[in-house]
Amino acid sequence: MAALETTSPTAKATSSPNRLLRDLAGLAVILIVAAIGFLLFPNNLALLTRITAIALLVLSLDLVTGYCGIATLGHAALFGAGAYAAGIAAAHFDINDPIAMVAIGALGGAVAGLVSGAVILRGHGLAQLVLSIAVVHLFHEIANKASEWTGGSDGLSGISPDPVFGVFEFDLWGHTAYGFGIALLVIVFMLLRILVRSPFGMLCRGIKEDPIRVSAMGASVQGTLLRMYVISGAVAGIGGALNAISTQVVGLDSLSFTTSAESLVMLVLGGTGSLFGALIGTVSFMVFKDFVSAVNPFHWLTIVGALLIAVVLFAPKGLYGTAAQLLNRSRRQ
Amino acid sequence: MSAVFQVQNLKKSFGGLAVTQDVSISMAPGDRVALIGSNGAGKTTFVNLVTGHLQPDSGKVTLGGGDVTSLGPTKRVQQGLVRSFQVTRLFADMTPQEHVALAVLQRTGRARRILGNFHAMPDVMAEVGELLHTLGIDHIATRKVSEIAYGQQRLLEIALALALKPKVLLLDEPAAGVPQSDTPRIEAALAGLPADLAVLMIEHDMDLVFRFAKRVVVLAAGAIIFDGSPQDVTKDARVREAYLGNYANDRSAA
Amino acid sequence: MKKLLLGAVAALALCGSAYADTIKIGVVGPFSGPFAIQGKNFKAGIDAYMALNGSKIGDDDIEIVYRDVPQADPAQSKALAQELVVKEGVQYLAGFYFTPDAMAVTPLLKQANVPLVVMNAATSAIVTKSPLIVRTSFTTWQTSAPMAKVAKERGVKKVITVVSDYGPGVDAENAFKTTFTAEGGEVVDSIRMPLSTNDFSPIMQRVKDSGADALFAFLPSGPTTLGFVKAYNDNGLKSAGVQFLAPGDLTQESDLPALGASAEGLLTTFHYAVSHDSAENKKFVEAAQKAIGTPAELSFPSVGAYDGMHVIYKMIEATGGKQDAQKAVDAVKGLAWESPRGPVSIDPESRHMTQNIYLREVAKADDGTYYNKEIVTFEKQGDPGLAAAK
Amino acid sequence: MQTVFSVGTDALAYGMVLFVISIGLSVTMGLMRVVNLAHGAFAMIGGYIASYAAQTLGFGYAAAILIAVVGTIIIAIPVERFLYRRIYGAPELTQVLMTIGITFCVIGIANYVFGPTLKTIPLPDTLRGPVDLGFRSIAAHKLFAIACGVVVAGGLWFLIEKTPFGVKLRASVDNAAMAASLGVRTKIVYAVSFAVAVGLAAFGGIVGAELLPIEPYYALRYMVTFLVVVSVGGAGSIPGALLACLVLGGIDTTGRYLLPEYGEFFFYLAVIAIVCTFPRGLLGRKK
Repeated sequence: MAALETTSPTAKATSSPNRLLRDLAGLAVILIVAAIGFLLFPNNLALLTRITAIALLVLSLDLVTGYCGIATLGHAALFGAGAYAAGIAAAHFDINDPIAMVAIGALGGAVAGLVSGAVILRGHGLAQLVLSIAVVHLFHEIANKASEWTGGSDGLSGISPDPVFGVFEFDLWGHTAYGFGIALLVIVFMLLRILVRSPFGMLCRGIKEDPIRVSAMGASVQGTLLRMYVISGAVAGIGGALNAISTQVVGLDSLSFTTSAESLVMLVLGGTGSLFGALIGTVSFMVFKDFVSAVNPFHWLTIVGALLIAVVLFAPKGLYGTAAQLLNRSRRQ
Repeated sequence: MSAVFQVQNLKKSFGGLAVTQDVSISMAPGDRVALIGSNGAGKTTFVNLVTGHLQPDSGKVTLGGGDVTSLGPTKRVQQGLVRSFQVTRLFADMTPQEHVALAVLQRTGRARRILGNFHAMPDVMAEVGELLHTLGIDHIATRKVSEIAYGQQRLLEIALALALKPKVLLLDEPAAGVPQSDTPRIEAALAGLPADLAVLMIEHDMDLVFRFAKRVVVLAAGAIIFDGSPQDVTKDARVREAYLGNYANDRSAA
Repeated sequence: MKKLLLGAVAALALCGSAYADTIKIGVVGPFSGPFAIQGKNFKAGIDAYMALNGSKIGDDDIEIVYRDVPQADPAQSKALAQELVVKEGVQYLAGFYFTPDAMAVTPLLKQANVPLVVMNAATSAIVTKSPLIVRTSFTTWQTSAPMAKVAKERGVKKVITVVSDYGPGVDAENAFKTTFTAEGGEVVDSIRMPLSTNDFSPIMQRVKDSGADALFAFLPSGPTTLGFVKAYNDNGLKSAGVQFLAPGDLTQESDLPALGASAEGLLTTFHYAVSHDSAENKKFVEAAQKAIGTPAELSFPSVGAYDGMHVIYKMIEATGGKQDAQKAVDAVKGLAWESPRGPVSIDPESRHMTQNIYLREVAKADDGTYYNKEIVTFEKQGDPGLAAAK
Repeated sequence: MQTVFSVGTDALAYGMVLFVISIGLSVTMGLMRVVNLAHGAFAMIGGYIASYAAQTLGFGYAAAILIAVVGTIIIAIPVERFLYRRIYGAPELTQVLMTIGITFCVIGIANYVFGPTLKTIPLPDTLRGPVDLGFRSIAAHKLFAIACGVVVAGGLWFLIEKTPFGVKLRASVDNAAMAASLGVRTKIVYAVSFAVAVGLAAFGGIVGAELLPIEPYYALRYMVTFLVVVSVGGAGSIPGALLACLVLGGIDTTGRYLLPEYGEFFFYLAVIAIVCTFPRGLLGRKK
């Protein structure tokens, strides 16, 4: 039984104009969904912005888990590092320009990616999982200890980002934050589409399927993976920075095992190895969780658990993967 | 002609058990050598020592005149020592075109680019097309590997190795597991390998060995017991005893 | 896009006026997850207050909207508070069990014109983050500092402090240390242990080796307190006569059935015990136990919520149901009333509760259950933590 | 010197408690190759049943343990039959997703049925209170936990190495297809091993309840600890798990004694160091 295989969006190598078309279609879908979100929940943009930030984390996780086959339960380390980097820059160094904060967040995430990648890549399978858990706990503990800088368990507050381009102020309704978040997501998404189709992306997919074959081609497996980890860190860091900017606070939870595990759940739910899968997983999980916990905050955990089991049993390739498979099948018939 | 690839006095033992004993082989460009030996003769260990997956206890491996003994597997590949696998190791979700392109990109130092796409690199596309055509698998260039026949996968293995433009090619049972009907195509592919390439083939199938190799090396109990022409190998008493004798015994036992 | 924005804002304004006769209060707390019991207590306190005082003020209906933040998660807390204000149109924000969650919301208040009534979060600095915050719970400084006086009075000379290594733990350590040293006592050692500590034996060994007469401890309410108290007994500290001193978080009523005999005799200082003997409290406990369902689960967050509702009701009366955060907060500055925990007032300066702090001892009741028995009262305690921070 | 002994005893006791709870997980992960994040959930179910049997129904300690172990296994049978069988041999991520889902469900149900408060399992008088060891006193239940650890380790070793069932199990692990062709009914072997693992989890949950109290979030709270023990020891290796528990117990206890502020650092740095040096665990089998 081969469950949760990668769904390969580029399996049918299509010619360039066709791919461009697909990219544009993907872009349009994101923008349409974002607009629908805006219209349906004009008063709940804070949640939508949060979903956007988490989507960046899950995309970043997809890069290492979906495209390179690394199992990690510690990816929030990169997200939190980005959030703290951006938050500390604003709270302690008075760097309040949101775009500069995003850049710093990306850098912070990339550095965290380098460090945690260097550790996590030393193991495989269970050892890898445990290393990733150890790493996220270490990051968490460091942030807790360095309370001078991070505010410790009270959280890092005092972040007040300037208006975007000096014009759009971050308002109570969250319009600016949402727009800013969607813009970041779209840019990152397009860059990642390019990345996963680049020679480097192909190399990573190769490593996921057979690292020995890749090293027999003369490519360095560890070096490639570490590089991907750094890129993934930058993406997660952007998500963290977005979170810091939109909520103006950073808490230890952003570096927690729970956040890591949840992001993995979202990714597998959507379908690993495809950027759309990551987005669909995030949106459906977050919306579902928000809905269920609003209806019945006391028992939502049971329902979420049942959902996860149902996904493994009935949609083993994740929501996107299974849908794509069904679509393919019906097309062939 | 000067040697492009040399193994000198290679030794390796595992906990007192000598698996490779003082093995030396020298190959020149264009050589077609077959390495044979019964199960447990130490072929796998020898291959691993050559590719760099194992470090020898003593001895030397040189490639194109340079000492590569202390280099790891990927470095050796980069210097022109390429292998194929006995059981195909391909990326199930990728197409033959992507496989070969990846190898070409790797060879030309472009595999780590995070921008661009090989479809937009005319030189890569041209080389990939040519290689796939040479091996006769260009008609399935854009199918997923998991959907193509095993014989075609074996051909792709060879294409992958060639895309790396090796100086020395190590073929590990290139025809293993291929249905009878497909073997002629594999043999044709082998016959068409570049003339200046040194090929070391590890093979069980004696028919194939005789057709392909100009020189045969026989390994038994970790040591070389014969190194000479295919015509002579069957006449050699030690080989008959150590290898063919064994074979005969196996047959009669079965 | 701009048109769309304006449309949304206009729709929002309309919503606001249409619901004028229902006043909504948004309550954020941990209603699921490991701290769900504390959220349940919030709800019980609020339900009790509304059962006793009605759900109408004048013509206005009062409606509570709950939002769940299972564990300290400031980003989620802020997102939900924003949603409460913008979507639900709440006029008051309340609840907040964890400090970071409350801190995260403070930048919103002014723009949203909404007061925040903190029903639990116990770090002193929260009230300084915005003039629109009122707190009806306690601070860790407030409940810990009197313990230093108790220690001094009981002839304890050397104390070792053991706290969980996070904000409130560090607060408790500082509060006790500052006060005890000022009283002339000596803190021989201060240990901060990770929140995730399961086995406290090595810590108890340290306590033993330090030669202290007493141990001052702070851990968050919940599972770890059980292991900690047991380790204190099992490692022979109790029998060696080392006093156990702590703020009341360690012996909250909902943990007592599990702590049982091992907690008997522990001394804690706190602002509220379910056993508090007053008519006001009897009325409260009866209503709150009914609201929570399982009487044994009733604990201190309920009283913070109950008094929080009292403050909000006064605010609504003062503003006549009109949304005016500053006026509402000004109206309750100096407000004094008889709470289930005893006489309390809102300090006009800090907008934090001035209240009695009680020294309690865990004792066995006639029916075999354990309870916090109040034995000494420290009257009208303010928050020393704010002064210390300056 | 006395302190060294004293801390050493604590380390031993803590390590053995960890061992009793984690060894079941080592069996599922090593022998059945399932990343079972729901292990803690089964330990917790055992704890709840024992607490219910002892507190509400008034059974004795020993009887409560028995009821809890049997009860947990009975609950686990349909779970194995309908859920776990679907993920044997599946990729790790699938197993993680499924077992996290099971954990969430168990937590939610426990919360609903038993409420969010702590549950205790009353100890018999003999296990209550401190025992004097000469140089220090130690809780009697800790000595009991150490004894349980020794018995479980010995029993399991005997079961796997010396009984016909053990032979079948090892054969199924090494090569399921081969074992099946030799007439081993691998499904039954797996089901029985799963039951043993679950029973051990329940037993560990009860014996360890004094240190890791039973409450709904038990299943998540200690999940990481159990995983760490198994991977440091080497999945499937009983002596490995024992060694890992003693080493980790030692590091944790000493760290908390010497520098409690940095206890967490020591622990996870040690884990990283060990796992990097021994990627298959201290005594893990090579493939």
